[in-house]
Amino acid sequence: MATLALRGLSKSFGTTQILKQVDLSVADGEFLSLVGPSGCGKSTLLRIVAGLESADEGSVEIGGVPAGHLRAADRDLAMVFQSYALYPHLTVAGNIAVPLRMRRLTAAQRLPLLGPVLPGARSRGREIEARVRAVADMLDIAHLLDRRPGQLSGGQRQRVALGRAMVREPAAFLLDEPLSNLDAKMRLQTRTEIAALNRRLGTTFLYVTHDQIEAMTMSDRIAVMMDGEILQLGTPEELYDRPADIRVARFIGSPAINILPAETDASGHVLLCGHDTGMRAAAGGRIAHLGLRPEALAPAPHGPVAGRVRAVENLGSDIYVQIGVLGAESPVTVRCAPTVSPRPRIGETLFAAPVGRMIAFDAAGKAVPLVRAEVAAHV
Amino acid sequence: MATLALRGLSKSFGTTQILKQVDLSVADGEFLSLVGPSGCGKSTLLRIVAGLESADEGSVEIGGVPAGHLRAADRDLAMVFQSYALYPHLTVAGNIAVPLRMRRLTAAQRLPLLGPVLPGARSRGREIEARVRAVADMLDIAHLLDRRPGQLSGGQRQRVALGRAMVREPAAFLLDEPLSNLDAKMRLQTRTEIAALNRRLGTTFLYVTHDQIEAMTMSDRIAVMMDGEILQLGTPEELYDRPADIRVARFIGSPAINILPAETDASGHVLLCGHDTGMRAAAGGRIAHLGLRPEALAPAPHGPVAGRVRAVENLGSDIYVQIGVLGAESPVTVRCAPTVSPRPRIGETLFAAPVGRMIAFDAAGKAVPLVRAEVAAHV
Amino acid sequence: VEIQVGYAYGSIFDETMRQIVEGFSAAHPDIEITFRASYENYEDATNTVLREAVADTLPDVSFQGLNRQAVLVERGIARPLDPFIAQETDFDADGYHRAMLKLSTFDGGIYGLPFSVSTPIGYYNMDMLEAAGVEGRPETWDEVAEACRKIVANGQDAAFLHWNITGNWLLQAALWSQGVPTIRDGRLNMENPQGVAALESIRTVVRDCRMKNVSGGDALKSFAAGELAMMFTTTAYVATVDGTRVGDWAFVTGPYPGIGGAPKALPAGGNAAMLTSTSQDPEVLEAAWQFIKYATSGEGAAVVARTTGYIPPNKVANEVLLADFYARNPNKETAVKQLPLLAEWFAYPGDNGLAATRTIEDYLEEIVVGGADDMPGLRDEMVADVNDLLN
Amino acid sequence: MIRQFSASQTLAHLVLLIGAVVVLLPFYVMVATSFKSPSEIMTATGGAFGAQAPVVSRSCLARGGTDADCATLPVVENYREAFAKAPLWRYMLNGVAVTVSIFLLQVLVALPAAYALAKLRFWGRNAAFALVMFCLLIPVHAIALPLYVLLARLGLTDSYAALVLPWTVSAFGIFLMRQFFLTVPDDLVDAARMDGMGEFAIVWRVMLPAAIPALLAFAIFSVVAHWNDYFWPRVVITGNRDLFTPPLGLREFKGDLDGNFYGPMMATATVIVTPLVVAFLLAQRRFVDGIAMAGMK
Amino acid sequence: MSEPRPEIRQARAGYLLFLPALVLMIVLLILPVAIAAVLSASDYALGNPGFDWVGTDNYSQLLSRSAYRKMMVATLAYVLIVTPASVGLGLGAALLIRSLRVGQALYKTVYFLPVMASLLAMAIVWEFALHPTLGIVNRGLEALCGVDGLRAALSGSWAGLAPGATWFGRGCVQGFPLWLGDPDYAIWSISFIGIWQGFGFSMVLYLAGLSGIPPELYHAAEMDGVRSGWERFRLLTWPMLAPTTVFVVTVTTIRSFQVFDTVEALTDGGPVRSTYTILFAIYEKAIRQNLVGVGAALTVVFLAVVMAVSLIQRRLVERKVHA
Ligand SMILES: Nc1ncnc2c1ncn2[C@@H]1O[C@H](COP(=O)(O)OP(=O)(O)OP(=O)(O)O)[C@@H](O)[C@H]1O
Ligand SMILES: Nc1ncnc2c1ncn2[C@@H]1O[C@H](COP(=O)(O)OP(=O)(O)OP(=O)(O)O)[C@@H](O)[C@H]1O
Ligand SMILES: [Mg+2]
Ligand SMILES: [Mg+2]
Repeated sequence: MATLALRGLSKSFGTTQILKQVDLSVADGEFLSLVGPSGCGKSTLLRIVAGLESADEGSVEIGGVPAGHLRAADRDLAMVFQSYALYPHLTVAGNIAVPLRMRRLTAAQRLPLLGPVLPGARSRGREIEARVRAVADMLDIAHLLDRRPGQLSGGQRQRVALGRAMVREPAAFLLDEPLSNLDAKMRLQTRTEIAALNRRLGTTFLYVTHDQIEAMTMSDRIAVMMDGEILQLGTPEELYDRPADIRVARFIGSPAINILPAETDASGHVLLCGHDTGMRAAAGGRIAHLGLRPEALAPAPHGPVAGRVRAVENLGSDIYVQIGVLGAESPVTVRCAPTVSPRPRIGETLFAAPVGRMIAFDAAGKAVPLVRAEVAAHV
Repeated sequence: MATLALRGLSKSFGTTQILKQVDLSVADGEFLSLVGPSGCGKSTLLRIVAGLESADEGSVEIGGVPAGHLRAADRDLAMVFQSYALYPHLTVAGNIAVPLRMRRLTAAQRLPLLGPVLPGARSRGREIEARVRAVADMLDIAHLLDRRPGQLSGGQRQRVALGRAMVREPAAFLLDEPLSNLDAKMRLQTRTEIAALNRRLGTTFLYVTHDQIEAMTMSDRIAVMMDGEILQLGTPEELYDRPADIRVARFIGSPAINILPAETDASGHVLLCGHDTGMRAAAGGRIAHLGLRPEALAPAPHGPVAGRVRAVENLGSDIYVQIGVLGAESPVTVRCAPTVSPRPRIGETLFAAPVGRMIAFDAAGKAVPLVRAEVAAHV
Repeated sequence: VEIQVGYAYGSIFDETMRQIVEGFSAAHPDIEITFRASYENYEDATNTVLREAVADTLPDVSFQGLNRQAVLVERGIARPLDPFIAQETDFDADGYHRAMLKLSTFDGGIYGLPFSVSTPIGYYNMDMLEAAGVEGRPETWDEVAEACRKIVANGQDAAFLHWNITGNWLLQAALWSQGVPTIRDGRLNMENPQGVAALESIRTVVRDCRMKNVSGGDALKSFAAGELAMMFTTTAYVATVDGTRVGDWAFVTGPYPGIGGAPKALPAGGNAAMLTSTSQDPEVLEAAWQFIKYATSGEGAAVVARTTGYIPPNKVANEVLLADFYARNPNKETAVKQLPLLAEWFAYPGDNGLAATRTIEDYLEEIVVGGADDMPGLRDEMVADVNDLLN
Repeated sequence: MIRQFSASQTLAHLVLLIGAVVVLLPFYVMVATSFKSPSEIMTATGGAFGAQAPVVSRSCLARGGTDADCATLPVVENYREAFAKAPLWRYMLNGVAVTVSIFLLQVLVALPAAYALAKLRFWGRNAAFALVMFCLLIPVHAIALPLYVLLARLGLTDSYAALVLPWTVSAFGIFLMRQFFLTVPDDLVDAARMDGMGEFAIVWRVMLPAAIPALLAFAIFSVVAHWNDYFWPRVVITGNRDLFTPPLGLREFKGDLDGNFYGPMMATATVIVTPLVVAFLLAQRRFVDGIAMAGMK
Repeated sequence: MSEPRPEIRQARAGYLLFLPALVLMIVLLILPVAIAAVLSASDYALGNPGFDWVGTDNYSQLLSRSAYRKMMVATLAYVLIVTPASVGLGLGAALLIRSLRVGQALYKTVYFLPVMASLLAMAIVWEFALHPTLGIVNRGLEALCGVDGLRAALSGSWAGLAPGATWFGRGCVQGFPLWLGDPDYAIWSISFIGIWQGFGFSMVLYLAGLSGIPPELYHAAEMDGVRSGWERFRLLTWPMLAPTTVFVVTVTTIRSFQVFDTVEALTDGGPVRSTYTILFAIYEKAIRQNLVGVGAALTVVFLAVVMAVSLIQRRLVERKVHA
């Protein structure tokens, strides 16, 4: 159990800078997710924390103690890999036991034939075995202990990899996209389990993924990373409702947020597709885009957003209607209840109006707080 | 453009019967999805239609004509594979051109060096080239024509595979989980494109997937297949709202439907966790389970469904609360708006009441229509 | 003490050596003889010993081809035997054929004692000769050609001349039989009519006998199988033919044919025992000497005659111990009768000696595969090539 | 693909069968000859496995037996002679000892090197790999003499060391293993590092077990090459017959001129070839897989 | 005690782990090659007390002496016969075997047997099989002559040809060739044995390559309208096997250049040097004739040639892969 702190981490491969002065603190026991598009440097950051790679600049502290001089094995961190990285020749029990064997047994005691008969090896061996069993019970893989990884399903392997990480009660867990090799169903199930694990063990989790739903549902806080920088760090709600950057807004949320062109009129009111929204920028900046989540739009007889229906996706629980809006980069998605009537049909024109929070961005993509125009006028 | 009709298809591998007397008709121009859990025989069925495998019993008709005696190359069907199956040594243009070259050029004209100088080869070659370009334009991959598959992203490969299928205007498309190798974002984007393609081309699509969201959003009709049988065939709405079988109800919908124990009391009223629901079976059967979609449940001070909160997943647009309910097989999921207040917290007890459609099943898992108890009394 | 011994042609001498050791051990129970892996042939014998000299793992006694001794003496690997001979009171150097002893004498010192000696002879399947209407054994190559024509006409394989025996032995035989030494003043001595005649004699056999370019072993097999009428090669194989003969036909040996008449001389084939020990231990040296002495004289030599086709180098053996043996084995006596003709088997001088041997072999093979007709021309080319190497 | 006519299958079998006959011909000759009496060999009679009419053993006669004592079946005579002429068991044992030690040493040297080339980043790695590729081209025959002199200076000729040492580094093995290691995910190595293993431990505890299929393929190549090697043992083993390997034993029969030990010689050849064939039959399936996995395609 | 950065630790481990192999490669392979390169400028011979530098004499000999011209011819002939033939047969066998429904394992095993067998043992067997009169090959051919119908068919006499007009007819009349003793046949015989011995190796590599082609690709081809086996091969199999082919060709070429055992055991480079391949020449000069300098010069030439060949092939692969 420990805090993790990264200060001013930079890293380049060749001439391309992958990490640019990254600062990040993970509280003790916190579940922090690092999300970002592929190639943005998430794995690199994790590997630097783990001690598998070194930073060009900056420092890593684990539990408040600088860890720069420690090798990976001595940092008391456990890592779970995307490909699970299980030892194919060892049984499940053997895989889980490795970290303990490497730490608790002397080199001599680890010898193949001779080792087990050395003094102390017996009792240590039993300890390890007991610990492995306990972990396996916790993860519900006790019945698989004698199998080899090749004989397991993806989800089971995933749990074995977790077990191997858990078995030695590390100061923190580092997980690098541990769910991305699972199919949709399995992923759904496992992500709940991992979040529960974090709560149960109370250990710090640093979790890397490029799947924002995963991050949203599991994390205490999320750091959104792009191009080697952390764009925003906050709770899932903060990121969803109050993204600091248009890139964050675009990245978080599924289906993606609708970005619509907006202007500020002479009186400072924000215009959405030419219609006054009755809002203005709190600090009076100029606004270039408005972000509206699909659920923040609803069909309305004469809403400001209008376009031909391109697609109607009925998920049973919701209906997503995509309309082509002039001036918007991509089709605008509107969420409707399955009971909506009349049901929008492809080809007809649909009008929609904002019914939820609007997020405003300036031309540089920075979020601009909005306030009700009247209220502001009163102030 | 053609109908597809399968009649009484059976197929066994060794002693296990994979397909059991499957009947299925696909209308001309229809987009029909075949969904089902892994290993239920979807691919086998598709391969039999394609002519890559033969059925033990039953027949396949394409455009009303029995196709049993035709080999795959002669069936005028195009197939898109899960792994795309692009020829790695050919450029994108080359890949797309293959079906045309095989059909429009004679064996001599296809010869490496000699071929192109044979009479007629020139003009045919130009025709093919033009057609390839047209298809590439339609799929927005014209700028990739000179690349090889290895240099493309998953989504681009997917489109090339589609292009190769489209180029010769087949009678029908067969698609075997074409999106499963894409990441979440790409999958979202591509599924809309494929549905649009079906509308634009007006060609029959038979689409295999085990992802029900995919099927829900794209299809005219969906066939749910399990254990070699088609359990239900209907529109997405039908399957979601009126599943014929508890297995279909469980399979369709994400998060999955909540199955709760139910009884029928002496007066024929359906009891949910002991509380009268005010409904009864239309035909008076005994009811064993009630299915409630997450959105059909809502927190209510004294709802019949009660349990400790196990997990709270905030997706930003919705919050899913999982509660452990006595008697239910798995945690019950309740969908709340993100604005719900007080926000449920892990560990506290939550009460929920049905607010939407209830689906009743008898002990054998067959759906039983429900009617309002009072109404029934009046009739 | 243990002494290590190496010899060539295991298939011929294994049994010989076994019997010699049996006898030797009885006489010298305190000396143990260990045999090295046998050398494949005389070139291999020399090369192996040269390599072993580098590695300092030389055997104590090594049996080397008569024409290969010079190399070992030049490089200081072989030790002179004179000191040991001098110690012997009853050692009869005269027991050895003079000619043979001369083959092992360099700069007045004796470096080897001949162990087994061979001369080329003719092998005849008398049944086949008679069937073809040939009377008696041919004495000259012309007579051989004559006989061949008859046998070929009779539809049978006529003759095989073992032209590729190591060290151009039979070419040297063809030259010696005309009284011409192969090497004179360090150069190939064939720029004379006899040189051409020697080549012609080979071509005659190839042409008139329809001789095929098979290996000596294959020819031997055919002869033993009764499918080849005549074979001209070393006397060494007499025992082999005796042992592997198939069928019941008259096997007779005869003197080696000459060119235009009986041979004037013939090169001595075979090998000699050399002392190659690097040991400083007088006891080992003495033991090695005892073995050399035993193997090359008296009873040891007699074993050679009994188990192989070779001639024992020792008069004592030939005349005393083996008198009635030859009466019973006339085929083996042919070579003995040729002993007076014994002459030097030349080694080509210089580092390129073996390369020269091989070059000559190549030219001879041209003849054998029927690719050469102009013998003087071939001779000129060959002499030029070889002398180029010998420079 | 789907409806294969059995005609094409039949044709394929026919072609392959003809090929198989040609391929097996020498093996047939070898085994058949090892069953025959000398006269049957000379006259090419006796059918596939000889008439097995009793023959008189020559070596038995030489030891002074009578014709009656020495009558045996040709097959018995050939194989008995094969083992009597040379201590074949001893040679085979040497062969096993030599090939096994060569293989073990090769693995000991090649595995770490291959791991370094495939998974560790260090300056000069490409040059190191180029060096390996160059060494792949050097046949021992071409450098036998310098190598011999080297061993001679160390006083190692005529010893097991001379048979084994020159082969301890196998460029081919390094190459093969490197190709295989390239397919092992980097994550596995990192996981091992996190688990507390050093690079050395990773080689032996993680990479070695993972590489078993590729090692098997390599084992076959290595063992075949060295079990059958005739050239090198001949060069370095000049003195001590006790160090002979099987092919040298075979050579005992291949004197310059005799063709008369064909029966025993073929018996010896059969005895020498058999262990490898049996080993291959046992390992056959995994061998092909191993080659495929080693990325040799 | 500060640990070095992981990258440096890794590099150190890399050096350490590669070191044994490096040392051994240098001592056992590179050093001897270097010695050979040095000796190639000398007239060193084993057992001589010293040696003289002869400059490039040894190399100019290689150009001037006819034996070395024959060596080049024989070596090239062998390589050019054996490489394409064993690669082609290996590919053919692999394809045929893959197409079988039953018996795959059997043929695989049979065809790989020669690769396993001791070359020396098999060379002796081949020598016996090719024996001009006793060998099974010529006996078999003669037996065919004895069957009238077959003889007529094979010798072409059914078409009115003279008995000796065809190869077979001539064989029946004059006897079949001395496979190893006739300069016109020897290189072919040796090459044949080389192919016999080596094509199983190509076959195994091709089988591995074939198993790496995803079956879905074949299904896609089928859907694309590929009907014949030949089209399937052209469109899919052959291009997909390109990397295998390059590897197989490289390995086979190098192995062909290294032919030695069969030559040494069967022909000794003859008849009239028609099978005088370069490795045998090296052996003959350096070991048999004790002309170390010349042998060393040949070694250097050999390595240069083999390296050139493999570099060229490397280039080809790179061009293919990166095109
Ligand atoms: N050892 C390396 N040498 C050179 N470049 C590297 C190395 N490791 C990573 N990179 C590059 O650094 C960038 C960031 O890589 P990283 O693996 O950290 O991305 P990521 O965010 O984890 O992406 P993903 O979501 O795809 O796993 C990539 O562009 C990658 O190509
Ligand atoms: N050639 C075959 N031989 C034996 N069994 C087979 C073969 N092909 C498929 N099967 C079996 O048939 C069953 C159905 O396979 P199929 O591929 O049709 O399933 P699927 O529904 O497509 O599953 P998935 O969603 O995983 O692709 C599986 O249990 C599979 O193991
Ligand atoms: Mg990553
Ligand atoms: Mg499938």
